Amino acid sequence: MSDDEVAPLETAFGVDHHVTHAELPDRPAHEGGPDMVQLLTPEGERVAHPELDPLVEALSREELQGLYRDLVLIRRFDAEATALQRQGELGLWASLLGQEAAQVGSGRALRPQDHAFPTYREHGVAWCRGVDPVNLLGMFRGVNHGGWDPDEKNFHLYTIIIGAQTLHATGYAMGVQRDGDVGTGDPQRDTAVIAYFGDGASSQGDVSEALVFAGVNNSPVVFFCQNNQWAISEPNEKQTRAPLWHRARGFGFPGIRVDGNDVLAVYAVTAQALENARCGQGPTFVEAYTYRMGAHTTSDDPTKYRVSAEVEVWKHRDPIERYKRWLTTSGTADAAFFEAVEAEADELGRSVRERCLAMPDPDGTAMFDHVYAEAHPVTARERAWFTEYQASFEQEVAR
Amino acid sequence: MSDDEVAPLETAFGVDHHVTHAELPDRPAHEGGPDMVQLLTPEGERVAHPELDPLVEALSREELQGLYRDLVLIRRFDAEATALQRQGELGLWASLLGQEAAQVGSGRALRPQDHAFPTYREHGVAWCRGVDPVNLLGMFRGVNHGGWDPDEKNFHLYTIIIGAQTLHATGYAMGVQRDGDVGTGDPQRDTAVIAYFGDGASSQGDVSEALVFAGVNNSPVVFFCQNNQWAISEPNEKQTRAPLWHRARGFGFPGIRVDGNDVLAVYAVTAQALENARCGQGPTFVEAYTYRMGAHTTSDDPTKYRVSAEVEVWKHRDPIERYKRWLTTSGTADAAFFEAVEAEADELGRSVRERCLAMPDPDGTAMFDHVYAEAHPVTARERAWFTEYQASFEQEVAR
Amino acid sequence: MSTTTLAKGITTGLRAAMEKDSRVVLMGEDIGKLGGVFRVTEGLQKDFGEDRVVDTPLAEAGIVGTAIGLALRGYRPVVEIQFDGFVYPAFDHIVSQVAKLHARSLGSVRVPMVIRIPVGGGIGAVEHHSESNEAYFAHTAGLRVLACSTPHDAHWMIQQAIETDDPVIFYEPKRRYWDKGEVGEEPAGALGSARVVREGTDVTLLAYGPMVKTCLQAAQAAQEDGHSLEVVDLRSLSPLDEETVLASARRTGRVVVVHEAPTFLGLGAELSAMLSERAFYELEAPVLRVGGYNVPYPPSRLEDDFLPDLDRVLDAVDRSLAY
Amino acid sequence: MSTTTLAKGITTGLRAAMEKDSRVVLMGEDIGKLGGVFRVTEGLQKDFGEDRVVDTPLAEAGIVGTAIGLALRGYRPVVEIQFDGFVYPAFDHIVSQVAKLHARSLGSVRVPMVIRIPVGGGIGAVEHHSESNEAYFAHTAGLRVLACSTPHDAHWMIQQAIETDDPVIFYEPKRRYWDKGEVGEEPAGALGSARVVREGTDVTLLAYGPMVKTCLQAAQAAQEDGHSLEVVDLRSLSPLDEETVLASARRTGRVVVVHEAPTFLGLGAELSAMLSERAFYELEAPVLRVGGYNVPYPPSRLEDDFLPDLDRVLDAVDRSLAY
Ligand SMILES: Cc1ncc(C[n+]2csc(CCOP(=O)(O)OP(=O)(O)O)c2C)c(N)n1
Ligand SMILES: Cc1ncc(C[n+]2csc(CCOP(=O)(O)OP(=O)(O)O)c2C)c(N)n1
Ligand SMILES: [Mg+2]
Ligand SMILES: [Mg+2]
Repeated sequence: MSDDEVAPLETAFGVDHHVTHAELPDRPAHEGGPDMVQLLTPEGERVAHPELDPLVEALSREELQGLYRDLVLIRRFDAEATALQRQGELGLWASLLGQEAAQVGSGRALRPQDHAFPTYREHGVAWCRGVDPVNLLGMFRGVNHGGWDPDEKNFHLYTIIIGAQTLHATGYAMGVQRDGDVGTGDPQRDTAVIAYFGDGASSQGDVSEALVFAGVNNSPVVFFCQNNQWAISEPNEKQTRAPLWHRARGFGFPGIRVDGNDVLAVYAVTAQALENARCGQGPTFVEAYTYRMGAHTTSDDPTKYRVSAEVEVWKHRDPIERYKRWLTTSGTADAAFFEAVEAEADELGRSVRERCLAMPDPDGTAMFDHVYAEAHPVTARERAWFTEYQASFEQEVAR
Repeated sequence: MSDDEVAPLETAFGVDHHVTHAELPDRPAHEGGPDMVQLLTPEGERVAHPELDPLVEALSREELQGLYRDLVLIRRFDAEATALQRQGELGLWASLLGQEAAQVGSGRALRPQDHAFPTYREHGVAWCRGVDPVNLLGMFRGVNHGGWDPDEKNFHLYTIIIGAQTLHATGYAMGVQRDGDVGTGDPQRDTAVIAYFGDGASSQGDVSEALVFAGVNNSPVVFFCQNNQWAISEPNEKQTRAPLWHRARGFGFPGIRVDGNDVLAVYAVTAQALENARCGQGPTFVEAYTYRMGAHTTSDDPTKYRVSAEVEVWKHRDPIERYKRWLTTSGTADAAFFEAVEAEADELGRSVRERCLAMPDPDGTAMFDHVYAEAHPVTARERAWFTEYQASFEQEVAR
Repeated sequence: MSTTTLAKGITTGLRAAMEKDSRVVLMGEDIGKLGGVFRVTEGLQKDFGEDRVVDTPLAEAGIVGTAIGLALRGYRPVVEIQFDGFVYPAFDHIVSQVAKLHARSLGSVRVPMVIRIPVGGGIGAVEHHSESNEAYFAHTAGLRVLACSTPHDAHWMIQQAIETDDPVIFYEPKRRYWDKGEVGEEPAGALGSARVVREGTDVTLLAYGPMVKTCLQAAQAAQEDGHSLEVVDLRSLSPLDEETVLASARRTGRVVVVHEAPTFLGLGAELSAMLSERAFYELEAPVLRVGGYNVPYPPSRLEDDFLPDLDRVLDAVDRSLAY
Repeated sequence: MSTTTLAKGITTGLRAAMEKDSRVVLMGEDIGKLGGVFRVTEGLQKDFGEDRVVDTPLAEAGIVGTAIGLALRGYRPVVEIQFDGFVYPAFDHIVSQVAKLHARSLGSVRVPMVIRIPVGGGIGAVEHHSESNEAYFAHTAGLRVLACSTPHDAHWMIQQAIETDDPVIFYEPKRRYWDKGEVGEEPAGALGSARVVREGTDVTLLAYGPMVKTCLQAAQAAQEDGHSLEVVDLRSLSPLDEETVLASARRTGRVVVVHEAPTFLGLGAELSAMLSERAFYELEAPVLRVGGYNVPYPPSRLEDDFLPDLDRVLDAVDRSLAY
């Protein structure tokens, strides 16, 4: 997929739609193309960006260190979850390996009053929002379909139906508008919504409809697409002929591609997009160009469809390594800090494992709970029947 | 809706996506904007267009006259159908009044082997394809749901579910590719597909998905959007924040806006787009900028939602008047020709009316026909029951 | 007490709900200035503004999907689907999200949404405008499905639907929109309840929506033939008011279910199965079903042949009595 | 005669159909290099090329919608829906187009499409991966609905589904994908036919897909208790093979229907209604239904409580015999 195809028909018509680009470090298409915003090279060198630099410079040393801590801790959590799955403690796990910067960068750009609508892979965003990561394991362990109250940390439930959450996010943002929580100038009040989705999801009609509704209503929502290059076994070319960030324009709002493995760039781009949303400037489409380093889920076998050389290339773009280098060379953090984070990660891993194993299986009657908010005769009757039926076994066992 | 909004975020990021436009006659946004392709002004003056002029110049005098004949005859047919509805002979009618040029211009750009997938309003395209217009009345009269064989004239059935046909057209085009009927260089063989849809339809996920599939597969399909400014009572602004022809770019292929009331421009643009498709250059999105002069359907009351001043403005852009002026001033047709067409129209009206009134009501058992292509016990049993039940009444009456 | 049409009964019900609760928001295609193709929302945008009566883009998944988001923000969206046959693009959001979010969130999230659907045939319309798709939604756990049949119920049931914290599919019998009736001061029963609308002793007719009137006419006609038919308006299709249905079935011993939807796996199937499970020895005859045929809804010139009418109901009554 | 898994039975069936007719085209998500998440299409893209085994964009409406277009061009598309819960975005195209195009065109157009759906629970999956949604499609006129339960039927029924000019929803019982069995030289019956898979005299068990095995196990267990159960594999859910079902019901006088879908308006409802209509005097007991509860499919740690199992089937058999 090339970013710079020329439009034969439009040219034939004397209409030149070729997009003109401002100066950004040149980069071949397979590395995200010349339009990709990058603040850190894979080698950890800082690239200047006049518009975005102030956003990064506003971050304190603690905040900058915090981003690193987030990256490392969530990667550790993820590794632990993968291990738990291998040991049969989880039925499935969807690893975020490689996408930490995209998630932490965007997650940390959110304000407390903002709302995030995730797919099933946004463990890093959940972490930034303050959701206890153990709660993320419930659905993968099979003890529930969603183990947290979405309104507690403004982090909504994981959505498995691809793309659906983009409409929920847009509707939520329409609610924010009706509440008058946009453009008041009060930084504690003005609210943005962020919708996460993948490159594969971009094909779903739901996602395009979300762009339509958000555009028409000028709603405060950021569409955050993690382009991790793969939708299970299907590469980008099976989903789109144009770079995904181009999608937004035709729906009436801006799109931007950011290096998804560059936590600073993701932070800055998302912060700007969210701020525009809060101010009443409407939606933005952010494509975070990243890579799924692992399998789609623990059920998947990527050797069937992709070559290891590709994975090798992306290893050199690792989001944590690059940020660590910059923290070091810029003197923002030292070895002691890195060690402390390592220790904290070990502790997190241990605690997560322990608490996962301690998660109780729900009682069978739980399946009748919350099907309806108000009394329902069929549920009530079936629940009663089930309870009695279960009891009859226990009696038998007792006898 | 303005065509030239500036993208605040992208600008903030130093990325300028503002599309640059080649020189075209300047035109305010509410008249289609500077990018709209026009070959005839509303006053009937020919506007030069170096790329498209050869396509028009290749038309013979008979063909140029034929376009006028099409415009007039289909308008007359449409008026007759509206009258038939008023007199209770049709349950409903969806008038094409005002959109004749968009339909005739695109319909005449098709080759015999091409395929058209309409909405419910493409009477003009049906006419160009050679479908007997009386057959279009069947579903509106309530005697069938679709009264012609789609493969006879390569004109598919009317589709009422908004947007669905765009996917059918795309899949059909994928079939054309598999048949090897693209890019052979044989003008009798290379085949394009055209999908008609409205401005309102552009919001449906189906339509965006069709753009995805067509883009990814580089399929020979032209998406022909008749932007008649209204989706029942909803104006363009309720459907999109960006001009519709901008939509295509983000899906990886060109879009173009053409004056939908200018039959020559529509013809040339569509012919070029179809030819690109046939050659293997893939899809094009054509937005024909036009106006629905009448009600949405005979059930609709447009006075509830739009002002007559708007309709007045568009009367001055009438597709037939402008073309007639050009035919006259360019000496392509004379009064005798116009009179002959008028007479032919009268005759068509009379014949359509006569044959509509003669359309028989189907027998009740028809509802069991063709539910399944192969024998089906439930249908068979119900049909038998129904027949017997009907007969019991007739016996009663006979007694 | 006032006399009004069924359509206007819904209008006044919506208006009352909107006045009572500022978080009630109407969404749909053409519901603003036009007032909806059936004029059910007429005047509401003028009075409540464009933020509360929203002309949405033409995309049903988008409408229901964004309504979910609004519900999550604390709003109570009332969605209008323009015609029955246009609900399917939103099917995924209805069955996978609207129906399941409350359970998925272990009760922390509610989706108090009403999806209004003008339903059924009999108005001479083109394809997709006359369908009866209630079985799909009634089979879906997590949804409530209501069908009103009179101006009174229309007025009150729409308010009950908006008030419940559960999502509701609300069916409006489009060919009865212009039927007039009185709207009283109180609902005719709690959410979920059926109602015996005519008492009788020989056969029970179970119906809902547009077929209630047909069954009442049939009962009237049967009376002249000396048969006493009881007519039950189910009002709620999910859950069913099994007790009211059972009580009537036990009284008469004979049941005919009438609906416009095809009988194969229609509501009649569930009612028949339930009755034979719960009143096996009390039924004198099998529960008989009168419904649409198992064909796509036919062109309008054939709809009178397709739709159950007085004669077909009476034919089934005769067959039931023959057992 | 060869021994293979149910999944591979479908693979070989697809391969045979593709060899026989070059217009058979497979479409779906991840069906190419990966061979599908269940590996049912493994090796087929390699052998038949990317034009005939198409990795589509991630959009179910788009897949079915474009498959319709291919069918109109004369192809015979076989669509794979990755999991049961992902078919709903395509629901509109299935019920409003696939099911209706043949009738709409007065017979001039055919839509010989197969939509393969791995169905049901029991594999410990997350939400939306274990649903049984056959009732939606069986209630839709214009579709045929099949469910296979053995490698033999998988192999042959998929070919029959591809061969018929009618559109088919083809259910594959995902938790039986890895069960082995013999594939014989001939189909076990014509398209649409049910099959008595175990003869018995006391009670008839009606089942399909994954529940056939469960019922056979129940019959085996019941035999030890001295009860003789007949097991009928319905194989076709629409149309039902009413004659085979009736014959068995008449022999035993007692019927239990078993499926994973919730009972409310599930296939059991139709079977119960049909049997009481057609064999009212021959039934000794009401048709009893054993199915999923009327709740969203629960988290996997509860699925054993949700899914009908041998004990619940036997419990219903006992209740039936008690009449
Ligand atoms: C409607 C729907 N169809 C299919 C699936 C199965 N599925 C789960 S994840 C996935 C790929 C998603 O790819 P992408 O959007 O790129 O997200 P990623 O997994 O790469 O983060 C598919 C096809 C689904 N969950 N929902
Ligand atoms: C899925 C679906 N939703 C709603 C409708 C009802 N409806 C019929 S035409 C129409 C407006 C269509 O507008 P547009 O696409 O602009 O086409 P136009 O009628 O203007 O030609 C609507 C909402 C429908 N037919 N299908
Ligand atoms: Mg991806
Ligand atoms: Mg329009």
